[in-house]
Amino acid sequence: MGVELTTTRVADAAAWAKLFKQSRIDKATNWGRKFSLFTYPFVTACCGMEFMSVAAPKYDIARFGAEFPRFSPRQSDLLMVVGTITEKQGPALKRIFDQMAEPKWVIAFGVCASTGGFYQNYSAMPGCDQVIPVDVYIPGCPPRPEQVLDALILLMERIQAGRGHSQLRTKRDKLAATAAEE
Amino acid sequence: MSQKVLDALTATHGAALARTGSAHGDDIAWVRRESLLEVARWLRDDPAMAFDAPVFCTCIDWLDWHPVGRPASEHWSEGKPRFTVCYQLRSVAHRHRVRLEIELPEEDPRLPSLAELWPAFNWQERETFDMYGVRFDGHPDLRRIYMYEEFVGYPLRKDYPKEKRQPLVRRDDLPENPPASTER
Amino acid sequence: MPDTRTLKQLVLGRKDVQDLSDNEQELPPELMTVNMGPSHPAMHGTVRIVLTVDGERVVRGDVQPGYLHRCFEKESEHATYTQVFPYTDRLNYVSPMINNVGWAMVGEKLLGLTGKLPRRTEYIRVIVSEMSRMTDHLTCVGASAMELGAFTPFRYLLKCREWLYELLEKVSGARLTHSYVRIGGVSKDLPSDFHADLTLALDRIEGVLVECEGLLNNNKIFYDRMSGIGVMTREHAIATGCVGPIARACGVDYDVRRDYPYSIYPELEFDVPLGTTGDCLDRYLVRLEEIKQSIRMLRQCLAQIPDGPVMADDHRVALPPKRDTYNTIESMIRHFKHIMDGVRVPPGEAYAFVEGGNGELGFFVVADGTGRPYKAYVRSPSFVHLSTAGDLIRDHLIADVVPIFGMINMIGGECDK
Amino acid sequence: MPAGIGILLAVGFCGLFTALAVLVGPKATNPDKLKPFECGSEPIGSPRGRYSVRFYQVAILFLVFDIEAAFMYPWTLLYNHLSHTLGPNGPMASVFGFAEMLLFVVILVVALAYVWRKKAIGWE
Repeated sequence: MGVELTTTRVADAAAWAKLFKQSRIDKATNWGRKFSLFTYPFVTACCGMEFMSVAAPKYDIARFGAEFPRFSPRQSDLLMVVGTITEKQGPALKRIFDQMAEPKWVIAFGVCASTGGFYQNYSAMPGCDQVIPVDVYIPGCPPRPEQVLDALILLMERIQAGRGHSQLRTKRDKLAATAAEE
Repeated sequence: MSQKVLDALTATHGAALARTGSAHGDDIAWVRRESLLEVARWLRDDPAMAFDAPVFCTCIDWLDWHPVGRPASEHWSEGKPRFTVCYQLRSVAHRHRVRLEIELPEEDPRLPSLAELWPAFNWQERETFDMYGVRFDGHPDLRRIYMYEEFVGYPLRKDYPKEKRQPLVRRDDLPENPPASTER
Repeated sequence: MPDTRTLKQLVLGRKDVQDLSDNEQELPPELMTVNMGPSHPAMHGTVRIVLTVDGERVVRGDVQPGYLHRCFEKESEHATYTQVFPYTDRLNYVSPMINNVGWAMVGEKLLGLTGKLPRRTEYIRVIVSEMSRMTDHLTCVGASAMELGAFTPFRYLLKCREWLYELLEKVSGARLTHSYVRIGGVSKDLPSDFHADLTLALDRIEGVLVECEGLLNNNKIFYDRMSGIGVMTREHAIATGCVGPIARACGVDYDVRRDYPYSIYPELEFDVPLGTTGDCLDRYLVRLEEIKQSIRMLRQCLAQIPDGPVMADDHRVALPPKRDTYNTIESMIRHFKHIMDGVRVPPGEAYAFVEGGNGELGFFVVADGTGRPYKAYVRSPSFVHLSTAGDLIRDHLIADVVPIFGMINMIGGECDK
Repeated sequence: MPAGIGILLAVGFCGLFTALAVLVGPKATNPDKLKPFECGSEPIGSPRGRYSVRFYQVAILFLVFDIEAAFMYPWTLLYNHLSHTLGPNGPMASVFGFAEMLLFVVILVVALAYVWRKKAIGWE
């Protein structure tokens, strides 16, 4: 395998992900995972108000099967980073991400979680992807509930295609293991 | 508003006050650092004053302060005191307000703490210490409140650059340039 | 040691259960430290409490804020006065309009424009502030009820908040982060059909409030979980600088809108609800009552609002009208300089304060004559209330920490600035 | 026979899903994952400290009254059968089933009264 296996960067990963078609089992499990996302709402700031509106009856997130917030990383597979992540919050975010069960995805909800927004200073972290790999970024401060639902559909497509960071990493480890055997 | 507060203050504690004044409806009394505790205790316990409600405590850093349209004498220069700690007090009974301002030199920003007189100042003095590095003697537990312990320096000082980050934890496989992927 | 136990004790067992609690019978229990950490649903995600508990009872709670410190002061020192408005929206992001009005008032105080704004602007500011205060109380009451398990009132109150968000979006263009007010006025006039929509929304909200009160007020579980919990005495409230609904629940009769009247509040009749015991239930009832007072005030404002300009015609603060900007070079230069350098506020220091969702929200600004504030300190009520949380939760069960914290209504942005 | 099938189905389903999860599910262990979850902060102190005996009392008493309730389920199913005996001229109503359960409950009510008076289930 001439393709460099060390990175899960989407550009390289897309290249070698095409080489290995998904097995039928993978397709089935991804289909199951896609429609039953349990979110861990890592809520810190103003986007939390919009997160409430997304969960509220009007822009109901329950239509997409991601409605039930689980407040423990053990029982959730979608980490929604909602709001500004400060340097002091960094270790807590990293620890919670590490403690999540394996097929896990991350949505950066709002521009503060994506790039730090207009808080470019000593305390606000320029985006939560400084600490954890993020699958879908949602712009907006706070993003409109429709944007959040659109991001959820984006994530579902990515899960079905098997291109979430954690999915790519498991595929890479499996390939590295098989490569090691030969 | 209530000039009588300043008059009463100058009458009883004239020596302790550097100067008094009022700006935009607030009465300000510049108090000397040594007699701050005594003035504050009098303001709280004197029935005519009855300043029982603390409002806020903060600090102003006058480094390179150049007010537009003011004579050069007001500009900040090396010898002048660099920090001014402001305590705003309010009386619920008499409905008047006063602001105590204490000027501190740059090399020794230290003043007695008013945390025992008004419990609200306990956290606000910790915040002022965390942000400006002003030490409050006699404060129950003076430690950082906003920043994490490993943070070095006092961020709100004028000479601390805005974007100087001291990260606690970073991702090990941090992509040098974020993935420029356009496809879903 | 003669055996002094009575026949009854011999038969029914050596000791009653209460006697067992003296020391030599029972090994002293060790205290356990538990983290009610930064990412906890009841902690609004940004406060960490290190609880030292003896079994279920909290012995000591070390409250650590600062997990959402976004440096409002440092950012506002590098932004012009008008650019600071978006930062003020994100202070108390549950009632953003009131922060905007507060920041505009401190600018006007320094410029000496406090009483000289067109009356229509003052009315619009009061209308949007009261709507914002309602969203604040609706969210606080809804979220605390949900944290105690009452999910339906949370949905109902969120439905009301959704109506208000739509209206505020029509007014300012954004659901939550409005940046609608400017120094010297407001940025746009109210939309034409605003009166009808607002009166309709107010009537529907009153209906929902009746439902929620029916669900919560005499609900045994809610009552037992809330009453007698986190009691604060009047002197303690004043000494720790508590303001707003929490102080009013202890009987401190202080409301900035009435004691230091600003804008057009003197012309509106409203009464200030006062609690007696100062426990969580009183805070809940005070907040509900304040929603009703806000509805009452909004109705009066809608009836009395005059027509007229929405921006003071003082050239220091107002942008030139668009027609002149494109035609005359002076207006273009003035427009350009106003945007680039910001409103030139004369040097001085001023402290202006308004009645925010959680109490007296004040801005202490030191201006140095340029378009950027030299120092902009926010006196945030949530930070003061959080400092009392440490001794409010002492000797309560761990389960009581949740309602106490819910009713303190600590908003991360405002508390950690 | 039906009970056997019931047990078989139950065990089969649980086994199937856990096996699927173990086989198909991806695994990644790291040191942080094994630590207890404490809302994102470092756990302080050990959970195995010694705390008051009241917890144990309440747990045991709950068990006692829980099992008492559990005994009532089979009794309700058989109640119809238990309340009829073959008398001389055909089935005759009898209070045997009801009396049995009444006796069982009375004994436990006496226990409850004793425990209540001793404030073993109180919390202060």
